[in-house]
Amino acid sequence: MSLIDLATHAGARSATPPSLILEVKDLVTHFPVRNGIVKAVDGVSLTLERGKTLCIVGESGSGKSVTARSILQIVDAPGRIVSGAMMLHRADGTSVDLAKFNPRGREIRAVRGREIAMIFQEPMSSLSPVHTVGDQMMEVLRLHLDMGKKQARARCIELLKQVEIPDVERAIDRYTFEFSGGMRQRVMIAMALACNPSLLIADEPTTALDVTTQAEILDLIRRLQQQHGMAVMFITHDMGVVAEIADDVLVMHRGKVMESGTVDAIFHSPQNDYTRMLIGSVLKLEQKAEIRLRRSPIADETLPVLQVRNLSMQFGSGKNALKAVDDVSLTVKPGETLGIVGESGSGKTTMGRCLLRIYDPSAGAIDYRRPDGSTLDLVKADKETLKACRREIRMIFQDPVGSLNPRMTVAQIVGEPLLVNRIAAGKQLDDRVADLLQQVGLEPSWRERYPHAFSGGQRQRIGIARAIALNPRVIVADEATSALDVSLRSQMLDLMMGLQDKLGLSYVFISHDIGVIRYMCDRVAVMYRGRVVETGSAEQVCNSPTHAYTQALLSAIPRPDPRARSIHRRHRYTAA
Amino acid sequence: MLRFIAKRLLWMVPSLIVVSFLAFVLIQLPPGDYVTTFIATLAASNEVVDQTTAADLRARFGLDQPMIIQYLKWISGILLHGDFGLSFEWQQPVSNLIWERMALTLVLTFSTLLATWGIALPVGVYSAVKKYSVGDYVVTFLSFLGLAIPSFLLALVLMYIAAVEFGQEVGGLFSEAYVNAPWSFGKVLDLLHHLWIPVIILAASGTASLIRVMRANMLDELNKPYVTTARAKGLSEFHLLVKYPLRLALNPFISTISWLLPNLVSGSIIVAIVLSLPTAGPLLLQSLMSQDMYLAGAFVLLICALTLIGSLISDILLALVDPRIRLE
Amino acid sequence: MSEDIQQRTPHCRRLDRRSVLKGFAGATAISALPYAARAEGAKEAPALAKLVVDGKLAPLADRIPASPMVVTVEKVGRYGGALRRGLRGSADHNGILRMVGNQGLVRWNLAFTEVLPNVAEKWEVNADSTEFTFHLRKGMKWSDGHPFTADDIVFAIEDCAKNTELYKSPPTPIVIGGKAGTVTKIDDTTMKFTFASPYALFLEQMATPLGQHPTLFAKHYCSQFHPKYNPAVADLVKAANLSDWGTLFRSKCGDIEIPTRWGNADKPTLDPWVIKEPYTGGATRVVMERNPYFWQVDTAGNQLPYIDRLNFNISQDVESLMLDVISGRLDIQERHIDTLQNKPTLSQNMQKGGYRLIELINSGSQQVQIYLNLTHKDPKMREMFANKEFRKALSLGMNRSEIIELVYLGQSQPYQAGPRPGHPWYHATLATQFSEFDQAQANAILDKLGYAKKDANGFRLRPDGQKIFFAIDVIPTLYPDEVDALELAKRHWADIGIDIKVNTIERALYYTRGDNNDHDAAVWPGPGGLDPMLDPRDFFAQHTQGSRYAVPWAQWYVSGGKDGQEPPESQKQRMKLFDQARATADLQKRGEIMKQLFDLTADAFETIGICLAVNAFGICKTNLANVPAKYPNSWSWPNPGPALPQQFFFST
Amino acid sequence: MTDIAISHVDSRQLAVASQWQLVWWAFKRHRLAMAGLVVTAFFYIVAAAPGFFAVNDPSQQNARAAYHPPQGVHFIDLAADGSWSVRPYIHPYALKRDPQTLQAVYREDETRKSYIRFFGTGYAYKLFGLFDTTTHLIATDNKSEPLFLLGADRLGRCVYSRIIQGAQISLSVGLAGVLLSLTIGIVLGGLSGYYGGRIDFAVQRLIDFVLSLPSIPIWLALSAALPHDWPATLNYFMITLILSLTAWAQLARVVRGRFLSLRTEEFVTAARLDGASEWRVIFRHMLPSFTSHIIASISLAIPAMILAETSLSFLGLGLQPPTISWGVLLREAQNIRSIATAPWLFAPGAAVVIAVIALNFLGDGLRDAADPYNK
Repeated sequence: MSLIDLATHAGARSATPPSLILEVKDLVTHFPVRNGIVKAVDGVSLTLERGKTLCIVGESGSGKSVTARSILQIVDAPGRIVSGAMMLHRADGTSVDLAKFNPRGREIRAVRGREIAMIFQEPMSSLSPVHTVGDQMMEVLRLHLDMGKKQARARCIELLKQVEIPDVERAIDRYTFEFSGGMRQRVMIAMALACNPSLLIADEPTTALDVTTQAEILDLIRRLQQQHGMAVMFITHDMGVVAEIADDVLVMHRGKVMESGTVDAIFHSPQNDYTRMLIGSVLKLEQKAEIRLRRSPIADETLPVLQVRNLSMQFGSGKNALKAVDDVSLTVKPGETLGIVGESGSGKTTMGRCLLRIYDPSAGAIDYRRPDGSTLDLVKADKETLKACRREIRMIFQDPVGSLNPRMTVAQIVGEPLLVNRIAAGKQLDDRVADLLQQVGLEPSWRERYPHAFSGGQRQRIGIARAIALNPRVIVADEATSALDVSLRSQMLDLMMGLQDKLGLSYVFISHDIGVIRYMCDRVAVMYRGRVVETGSAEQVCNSPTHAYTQALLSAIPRPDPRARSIHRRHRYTAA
Repeated sequence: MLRFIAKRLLWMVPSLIVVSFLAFVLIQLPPGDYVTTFIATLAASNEVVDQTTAADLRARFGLDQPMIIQYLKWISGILLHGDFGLSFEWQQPVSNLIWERMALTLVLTFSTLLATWGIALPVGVYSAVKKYSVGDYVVTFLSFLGLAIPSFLLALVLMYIAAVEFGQEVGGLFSEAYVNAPWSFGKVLDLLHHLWIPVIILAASGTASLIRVMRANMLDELNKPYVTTARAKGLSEFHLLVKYPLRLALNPFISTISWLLPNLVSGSIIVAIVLSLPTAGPLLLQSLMSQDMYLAGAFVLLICALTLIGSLISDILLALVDPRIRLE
Repeated sequence: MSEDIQQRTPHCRRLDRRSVLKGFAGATAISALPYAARAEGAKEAPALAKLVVDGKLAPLADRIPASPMVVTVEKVGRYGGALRRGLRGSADHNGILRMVGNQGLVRWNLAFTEVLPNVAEKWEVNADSTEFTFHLRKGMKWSDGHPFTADDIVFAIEDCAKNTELYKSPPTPIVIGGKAGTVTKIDDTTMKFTFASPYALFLEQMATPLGQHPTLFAKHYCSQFHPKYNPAVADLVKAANLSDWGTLFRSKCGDIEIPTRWGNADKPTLDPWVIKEPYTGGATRVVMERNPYFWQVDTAGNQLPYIDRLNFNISQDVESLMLDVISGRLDIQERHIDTLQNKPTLSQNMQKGGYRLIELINSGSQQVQIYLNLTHKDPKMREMFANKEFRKALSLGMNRSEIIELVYLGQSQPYQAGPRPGHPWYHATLATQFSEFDQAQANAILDKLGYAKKDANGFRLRPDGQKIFFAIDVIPTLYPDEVDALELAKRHWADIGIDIKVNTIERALYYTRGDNNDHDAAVWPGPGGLDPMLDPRDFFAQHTQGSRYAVPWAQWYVSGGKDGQEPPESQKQRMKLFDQARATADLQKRGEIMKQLFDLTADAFETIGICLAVNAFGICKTNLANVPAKYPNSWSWPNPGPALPQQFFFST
Repeated sequence: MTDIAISHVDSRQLAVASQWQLVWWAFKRHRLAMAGLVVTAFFYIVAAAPGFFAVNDPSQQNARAAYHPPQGVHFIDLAADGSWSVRPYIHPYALKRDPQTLQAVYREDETRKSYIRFFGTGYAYKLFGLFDTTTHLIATDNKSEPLFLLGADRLGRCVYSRIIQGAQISLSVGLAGVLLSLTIGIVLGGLSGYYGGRIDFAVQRLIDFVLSLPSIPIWLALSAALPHDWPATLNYFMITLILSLTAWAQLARVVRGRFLSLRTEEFVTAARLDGASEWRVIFRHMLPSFTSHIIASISLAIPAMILAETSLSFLGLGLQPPTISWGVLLREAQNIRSIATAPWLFAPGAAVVIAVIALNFLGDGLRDAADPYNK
């Protein structure tokens, strides 16, 4: 087919190309820092074969990206490859050791983008905003296959067609920021495939995308891999994705390889403890949490603590107005957890923020039932009442970094609400803070520390401590766990549910992660383009969704089970 | 886009009027008026003005009228028939006076600009790419030195050295033979031969600060993911540097245009005085000092207009080179 | 000092031998020469000669008057060369005037003691000096070749100088007793000034720059901008988009002291060089070329000037002038560089720059005249200042020699006021009284005056408990040396318990404060060292801006008693005496009158001086000949003009 | 990622390290900046107690020392008997004036010595303007033989002492001016940044307008307009005011930008949800997170101010003598005479350059260290 013809060049593909493409042996990459060195990659060995997909999984800081970048010798300064060999076996039978090349030299540059291509996590920032898509793509072609302008353009159009970019003729002269995230990732892929590389390295290519888009991209990569018969090295932290696409899996932790083997072996008979823990915590999120099993169901007649009626919220005005929340109605009963699920842009976060009047809704009502049984409409509440209510309705933020003021100690952060509401001060305040920290499973003696001294999970606990400081009745948790590694998620959720029982909390739990919802929530509302398309009990929505969109959403979620690969059977939802 | 430009242009009108009034008041603020200053100047070389003529002059220039009247007379002259009035000192129409100086001012400013960018760009990029290297430290130090030396000091010393040690003719932009000669190759050479001192002095501080700007911009851009992408494509470091980070780091540079225009007039005042360059700056200073109302007023007005236009132009340019601004 | 000049200047007689008839004498003394000159045929610059041959220019004989003015030169020069001079950026038009614009009816001699014929060949003055009859030179031409006649002078005075639309009030030099004189034409080469009252100083006035209106406006040219002669002038005004014909006239024909005088190349003049590249706001240099019709010849009958061209370079900053001098790019310069502080630098670089120094005798009398405001608005202050004893104490309390050594590099002597030593009218008491340094006596006086009490810092208190304190206005940008001098005086006076503030202010403010009589005290160089008659501001309250110790008195005097305050008796007497002196043509008598005036001044002791006005200096290229080694430095003697630059020449 | 840039301090310290400690640690790594800090500190100390560091009374004229060249200090003191000791001393200079050129010629008088003492006694002055004292860092034991480390000016005033005296004015002009413009800048910038909307629009226009004003002419006109009969101090204050008039707009822009970006930070939202009042949100939560940036921009603005002052003085529009500032001193040196015959009069220029460089390095380092969290 034409791709190959175009790609043909002197000494190109011999009749039977070698199946082995890249062998990495004992790769060691160090990051020298002031007080020593960080061993980002510590003796990693792996092999990549034609037409096969190797998934590298690991939690943040496991060194999986650095491994990938080491192969192309594009590790950010001051990192450098200390030892190890990276044998690249060429189609013509020759092989070279990439590790020997000078990182700025001509040889390695000839490999980059030509024989080994790479795509990155952030499709938005990984492309230059001021150059057209075509410009950036043709560059590769002209560089490696020294094509003429016309030829290169033709090839780009073809590639963009392959990655299913609509209206290619115009798209090629567009700028990247005019595309959606998914489309940008497609562009990246097209660019990577431009010279028919024998190896594609994909560094978390779908992490920034919605599940449905992710599924599309995964499909695309799979299909192109078959077409081009290239090897794929896929780096991710999402076990679901791994189970979905991997042939072989390599589990990394702290720069070392924990375990490697076929995907089936890893999932169904993991040898290494870390692997087991990892798999375990993933599978855990596949069903309802034990804690909830023990709970007695909430009686139907109990009056809702929060009742949202026909809430609408729009940004901007006039023709470019955006209806972020469109006529939404919800109820939250005491002690229950309402999940709001949806993809990015579905308005779920806005929805949550409206509940606390961070945004002022443009229409509708939020009836809040005070402890004394009286109800009031938060939308109309004046400053004082609002302040009072905000003591009882609290929030947990998505970003454990941005939501904690780096310039205040933990004690100050957690104590702030108590202080400004004149609930506690001085010694008393100190004790209360200590107690709160204990409740969220943090060492009380750490309260003089600053946020930067804590890990992501610990920070999120601090956030929770701040939320419960005022004994609230409702907590709005916005993507509370999505920034955390999978192994931490269930812990975090358990903690929250524990507190729920202890303090009789109600949660409004906003997430894009069905797994988390299923695990945590009693009832679920599915949002799509600002509207609630379906509400119901978690079980019902997760297992037998009625609305077409929900079905599509669910079908696009990769299952962490290589034996039940499903997303290729997914059905797409096109808004009526 | 057009609406934006139109809006900006509209905004200029009121601010210019305010400025013009402000300017007028400011120039009037100092005690005395043009005539007293005139007398005083002559007195400097113990020359005496006939006592009767002083009053005479005042009456003739309408300095005996209240300020607001003078202002209205002036501004209406400008608005109604673009007449900026007569310079008290030279008895010449202000506009002629200013334009007489403009040509050379332009030459000087633009050659300075070229020098500035010519040096600042590469050096800035270098010290960004080689961050915390010896070279970077040297560059940093030099650029700070450039920022630190008062331009007039530099001017005076350079001038002395050039004149006394090397016998180079300083002051002015042409040598005797060429001052009023028609433009010719010889004249251009002569100009270049005189240009270098002022250019060096004027460029010194500007270059220094631009190097800093450039360095900062580059550092911001250098560790953006798209650089890695480009590297992963197999581009050579240089090619990649020029095409991506440099390209983006340039955008802030474009905003320098907004100060470039007004600098045509006011920027080089002090240096121009020391080197007695026939540019607009000294004339402006003179007019301010001698309270030559209309001349000074026109100058200030001109400068403000240039500033506003300059910032407008730079915004438009920015929109042109940066699609993000253009398309969103 | 004026003796040493006279030794150098043979053709100049002693002041007192001057007589009403010297006009004739002066003229006859040299009137023989031109015929001689004619006989062997006057010579001219090669360039002009060529033009004549080409027929582009009339022969010399038709260009110069029948009796050209003959300049007695030290050496007969050679033609050619361009003379370079420097101007400051702004309002430096007088830099040109001083060089070329001294072609009045009469001129000063080198010693600044005597008036000599110039445009006017000779003149008669009637007994009570109210009528002055001038005889012009036959066949004299404007620089455009148009004949210069008595009509031009009548036009200049009657139609212009006395035209109220052009001059609100006629220029002072032609005014006496508040009335302007009238000019009447007798014949083409003869005209007569008539004054209502005696005006003995008229000739001297006519020799000063401000006295040149008679020869300023060429009728045939300037009349076209004058409504009287050109009814259609309104159109011209409109065409130039100017407000009134006055403005137009000034911009075309200029006036004595405004830039536009040198801004119009078409304007005919009587000057040795005429404008080629005019002096405008945008100009970076001014170029003047020889006037082919110039009406002066040297003793050998060569038409002057010797030098072909004048180049005035315009520098924005005085410092670059200094540079030009040091690197030898100016041929003769004193303007802007003549401060004493520059002398070491300039003398050091004489070799490098290839120039010599010329001494400029200061025409002033006092370097730093301290004017306590005797008419202070605050009665307490007024009382204090008005007390002669107080002023005496201050004067004695000052260590003049230290100031001289430090500020004036030892180049002066303690001095108070009055004509300079060597001047026939030198007045010892006036010049030196109380100029010794005697703190003890000063303290004694002050104690006696009732200022014995002192405050914590040792400053004396007035009876009303107020500390004795006053501010002395000074313009640092103009007279930095005065600031330094005062800083020292401040210290000296602190020792006798007097506190002052050296009030460094910007010049416009200095004037406004003076005009409104707001100042406690002020300093200014004291004039009248060589020209006591022309600027007597320090001898009695005569100058409404200059006599800063009693501006209101001066106003009273000038306005003839209408405004200002009535001065004390001694002042009134001096005013009378001065008016007498002005009306007295006989120098002998005039001298006696002035003597009485000086006695009164000395007795009143109104101003406190520090030291004799310091001689300045200029530079002059070594190859520039016929430049006197020293000449006065004055506005009334607008150096180097009266040294006749037209007869300077480049020896190599 | 929020891995703190500073990894060289042990984690226990790091854990409880406040913003300022982090900034300080980050700053310390910046060698040039540290140097800048030291020099700046030194300058300001000198400026605080000029009298102590001065040798001679800065305004003391001396008839016998006009254009006195800098004196060479000798350290090894040879006694008559050939024995020697380390004891700094100078040979006094003798003045001769060339009658022709009037050039003052100073010759070192080998026969006489006057020794230099540390903490010796000199002229009387007020330390910090409070206590009378005569103790000086350096003094000669022989009062009649003044010590001219950097020579003397045309009135025989000690250049060294005048520079030190001038430091007080010049450095504080910068500081005062910046603080002034800072207050305006923060108030206006803060208002428009925090509240946005109409206020923002108005302030924006104002800023644009001020920025469109040509600073030099404004300075010229304003400072020419100052009533020169005002006392030096008031005059000095006005100059700083004038300088800051044009400078505040820039700062306001910075502040506004910061406020805008901070307003959307989650921890600010959190604080608001905690029930913190507007003021508390602004001052407790938002301000601290950019004080460091502001300090950085201050230290970068001060040198600009200092230069501006010198430029104004150069044009004769700044401070007037007898006030002593570096600008004034430079103005007095602004002539060919000085370059040719008394180059040491340019020492104030060196002072300016050093101070400005130091401040710039300091500011640069601060700016880099200002935000230790996102590295």
